Amino acid sequence: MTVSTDYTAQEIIVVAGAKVLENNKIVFVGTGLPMVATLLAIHTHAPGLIPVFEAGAVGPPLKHGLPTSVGDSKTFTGASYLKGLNSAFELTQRGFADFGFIGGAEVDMYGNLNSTMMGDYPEGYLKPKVRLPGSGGASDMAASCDRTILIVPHDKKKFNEKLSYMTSPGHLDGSPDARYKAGMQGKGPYRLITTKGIFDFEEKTKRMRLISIFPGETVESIQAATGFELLIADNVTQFAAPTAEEVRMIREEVDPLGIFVKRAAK
Amino acid sequence: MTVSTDYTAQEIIVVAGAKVLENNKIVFVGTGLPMVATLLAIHTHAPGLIPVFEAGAVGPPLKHGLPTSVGDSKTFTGASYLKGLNSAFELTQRGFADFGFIGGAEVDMYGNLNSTMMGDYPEGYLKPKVRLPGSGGASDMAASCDRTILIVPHDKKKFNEKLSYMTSPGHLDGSPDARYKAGMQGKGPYRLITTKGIFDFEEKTKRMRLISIFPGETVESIQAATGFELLIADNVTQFAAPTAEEVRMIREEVDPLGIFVKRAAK
Amino acid sequence: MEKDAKMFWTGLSPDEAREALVNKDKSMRDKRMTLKEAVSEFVNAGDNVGIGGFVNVRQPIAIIHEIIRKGFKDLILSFHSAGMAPELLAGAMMVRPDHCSIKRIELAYWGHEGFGLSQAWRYLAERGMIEFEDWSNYNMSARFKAGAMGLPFIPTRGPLGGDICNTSRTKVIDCPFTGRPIGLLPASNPNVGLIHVQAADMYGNCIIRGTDATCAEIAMASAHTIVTCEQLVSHELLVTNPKDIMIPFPAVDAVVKVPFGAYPGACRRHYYFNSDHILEFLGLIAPICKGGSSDALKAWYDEFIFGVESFEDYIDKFQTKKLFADQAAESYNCERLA
Amino acid sequence: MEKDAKMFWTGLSPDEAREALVNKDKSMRDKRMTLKEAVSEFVNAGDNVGIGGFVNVRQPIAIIHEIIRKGFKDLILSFHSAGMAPELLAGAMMVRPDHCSIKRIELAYWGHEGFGLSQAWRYLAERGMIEFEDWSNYNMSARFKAGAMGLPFIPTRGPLGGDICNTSRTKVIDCPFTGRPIGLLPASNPNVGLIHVQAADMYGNCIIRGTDATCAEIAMASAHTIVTCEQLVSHELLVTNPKDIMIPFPAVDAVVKVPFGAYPGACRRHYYFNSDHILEFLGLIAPICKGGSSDALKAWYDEFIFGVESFEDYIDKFQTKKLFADQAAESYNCERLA
Repeated sequence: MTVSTDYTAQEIIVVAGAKVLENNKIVFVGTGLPMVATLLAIHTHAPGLIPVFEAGAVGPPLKHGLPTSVGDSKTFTGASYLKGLNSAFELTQRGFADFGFIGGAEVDMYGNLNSTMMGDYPEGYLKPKVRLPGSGGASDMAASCDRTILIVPHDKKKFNEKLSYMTSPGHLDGSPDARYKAGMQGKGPYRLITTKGIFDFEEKTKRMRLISIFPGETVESIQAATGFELLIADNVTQFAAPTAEEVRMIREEVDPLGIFVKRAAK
Repeated sequence: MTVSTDYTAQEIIVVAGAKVLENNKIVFVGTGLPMVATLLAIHTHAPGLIPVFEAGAVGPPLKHGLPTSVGDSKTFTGASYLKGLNSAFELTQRGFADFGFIGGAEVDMYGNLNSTMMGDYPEGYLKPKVRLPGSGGASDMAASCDRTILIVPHDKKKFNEKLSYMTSPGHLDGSPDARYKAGMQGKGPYRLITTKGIFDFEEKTKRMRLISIFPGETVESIQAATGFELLIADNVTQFAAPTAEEVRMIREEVDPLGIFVKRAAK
Repeated sequence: MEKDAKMFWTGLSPDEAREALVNKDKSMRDKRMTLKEAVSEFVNAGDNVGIGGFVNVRQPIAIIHEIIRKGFKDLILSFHSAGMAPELLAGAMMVRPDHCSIKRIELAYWGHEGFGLSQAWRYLAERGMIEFEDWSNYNMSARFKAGAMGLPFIPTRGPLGGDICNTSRTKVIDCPFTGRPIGLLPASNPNVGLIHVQAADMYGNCIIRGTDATCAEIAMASAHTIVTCEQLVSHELLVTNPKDIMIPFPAVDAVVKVPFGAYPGACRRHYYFNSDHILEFLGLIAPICKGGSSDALKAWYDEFIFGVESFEDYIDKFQTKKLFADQAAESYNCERLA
Repeated sequence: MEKDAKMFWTGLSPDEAREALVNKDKSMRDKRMTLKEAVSEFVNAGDNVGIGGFVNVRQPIAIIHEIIRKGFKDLILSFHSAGMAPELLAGAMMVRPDHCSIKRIELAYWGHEGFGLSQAWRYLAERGMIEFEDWSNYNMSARFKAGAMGLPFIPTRGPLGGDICNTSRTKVIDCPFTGRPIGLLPASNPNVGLIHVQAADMYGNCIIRGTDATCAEIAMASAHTIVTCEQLVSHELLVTNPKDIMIPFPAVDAVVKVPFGAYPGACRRHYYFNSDHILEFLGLIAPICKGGSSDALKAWYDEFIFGVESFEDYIDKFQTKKLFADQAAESYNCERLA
């Protein structure tokens, strides 16, 4: 297959995100790129993927295109269940979501996410340096989906030893059974997709581990853009650049209006 | 109005029960005679009475007649809300039910009710002398309706100092704020209707107090049929016998099939 | 009673229930099977069974018949208010104790409202033949809801003040916000939920008309759920108005089309109670409780359950005009153009 | 922060909320009034306001316009994820601080998803102009649900492990059944709930299409609820299928027919987002956050809110063909015969 020559950072995230999703599983989809990746997965290798949106829709076929919101009318049509937020989160807390797919603004080595604030904490909580939108459903997905897939743009300022605020708990301090002891459910962060590669969390230490490198990056360049020491998998792979067909699908079929995948300036 | 000459004990309970209900209030209706009394009230002085049934229906017009069950299809048609048991009880716990209307098999002087078992308790709980159906929604109504109206056939064996089992708490031990201290809501038993008269619960002691005497009974005959000392209101009244029209309505319009109001043997 | 004992969970514990669901195949696949297959696969000795419907409304009677036909051992029944479903199981235990046994019941009410009390309940309880745990309707519904929500407990006011607190696993705590007492009820996660609905698709999406009772909660809470339906329709039709769907497909394991599946109880939009048949059956139980012979009851089971292959054969024993009359009675309750 | 302080309740405490509802006239009566009357009667200075909808879907925008027109002081906003509703209130506070002030927000998310971040949120928070308390979507929905259930709290797993536990009034206890930690969230009982729905009758029964969001819970939890609706229909039509009713009449105090009442947000079956108008408005807020002039924003409020008498006049400012286009876009999402 022809390799794309003009794919963007967002587009490779979408392609990588789609590939992590498995057919016939239930994925609780956060707003933004997770929606795009989910739709791409459905259009490609995972037609039986079952999306759940926090506003209430379970398993809509998404035949009317990419939703602008997780409460979009496009998520309601043909859904197999449609109530409200409590119902969507209750079924997740029960164990119905195999995957949770969330974005964040800051991440640490254990896959804990921040989407609340940047600045001094706790002193600066009520007057933060940068105020972010807040958890939305992310912390609920983090607490109750079986496994979570995280998306964070790769940037040294966002990959920190210590988060400004832990909005969505991942593997907490990485200690054995930390999540279980905290009363949480699910196995926690499964994959992290950044603008530079794909990571898992090493089984014993729960530390972020590079498993696949995006084109143009190296282990060294990725480590250099990370504010803590990464683990590197033994068999780290080179992630193939998106194909021209994948990029065409994103641009023409999945997000033709550029709602979440911004068009590169010509 | 002509007085009925052949009304039954059940029929006077129904008439008295209907009269206690106030127009434009919400009443959570238990199965049996409370349903008949509610329908009679709607057909007479309380057309704006709003019945709630524990299976889920709120405010049905009951145009298709008396339900056989609080989950009867006749309660669903034209209802202003219809979900399930959790919803009905949640709105009651919230404070939406002005009245709760419940029957019981045994009552004490504080309006606590038993509909679980007769026999030794706790030793005999798992092998009772007489096993009754169980709480149903009665204990929930007792805990959360603003005021409750009780119906118990008058019988010395059923009006006891100590209940075999307290299924539906009334005024508990009668001590000040007993219900509040127990975590309950609502004011507790408001009226008790028996086959012999109508009772309230004296404000200070919360003890059962005779306020109205059914035809053919006296203060003495009622006390004699009661296993504890009754309070007697200063202004105890004689309850008028049901009118022929009231009895006709019960027999021909409200419960023509004799579902809950049994026909006297000819 | 169980107050000081270590917590025991009927059915699955919250952690077990979570684990079972996580490991389950939740894909959108064809789940149609026969009632025999469904009961054989999902109802096992010792199981905690969650029973849907309310008293004699939309109870899973066809599934109960099949369970009796197959035979059942040490079942633990959980329901709020039920009528014919436990009555049929108990009657089977009375006539075929070798073949059928109930071990324990967690309930709010067992009786028949306008059709009278349950004599079978008195028979089993007063002879000390089974364990049981009293709750209220809201208590049981809330316990299923807690199970459906993936929580170990749910708070309610319901049990406060009375003896249900003392004979059940309720825990009363002081609310950490208000300081006032509040009841905490342990979740119920049955091994298998039995649900009858008006319409389903082959994936298990269910539409319920009239009261939802606590059917969705039972289905979501249970490790497995068997659904029977009056109408089995295409997925496309079923999802026309997604908000009509009360149980989503991942909560369901078996879908069986069984018209009259709640009969002789009632089913909104389909049929009203067959009072005669309910009263006739209850009339066969009563004499045994007073020490009479169980021959007539046994004959009833032999004719209507053990002597037939399927629930369809049972329904076939009714006069068509009686079935039509019960349908017509329900049409009166909720008139609609065909 | 508030962790060691004595519990404080925004809006009503559980006991106050109970008392308010018990004393309220819950009869089935005509509750139609104008938006001016409704806001004047039920929205007061210092009130805790529960905002329905989800981000820019079915938010009560018309009610928000009227609140701004009237002026508001020290409001406490509670919502899960919201977009234009708080944005309009915050923008009003930015241009008319004498007339409009938010004191505190309890929220999960304030932003616009595909339409971008909220600059007003950054403006207010980064300058320390308001109090706020972070929760998650499920946390806020569950808190409204606890309020609607008449409970002082509800358990969830949601806040465990993270900082929401530390900056909110969450209490973490060891589950008395399992021994594992569980979060307890305090109920939310706002003084007034603001809800936009697709259809209502004059008594306040409401039908909601598409997501219910947490609107029913907010309406049931609040001391008073204002409902705007796209269609005001007869009671008889509204109750044709009682299961479509998501909010029952006793939970509602005012019913106002306001077509396009969630515009420029979307409303299932009626209209899709007017993205241009949302982006245009957001574009007026952004420069101020960077120290620019608020003149353009002020001009917007003067033209679209302060300069008109009613929400109908605001809608009248849009080109008919744009309104029709947004209706057509929604028709595409859920095609139906008229």
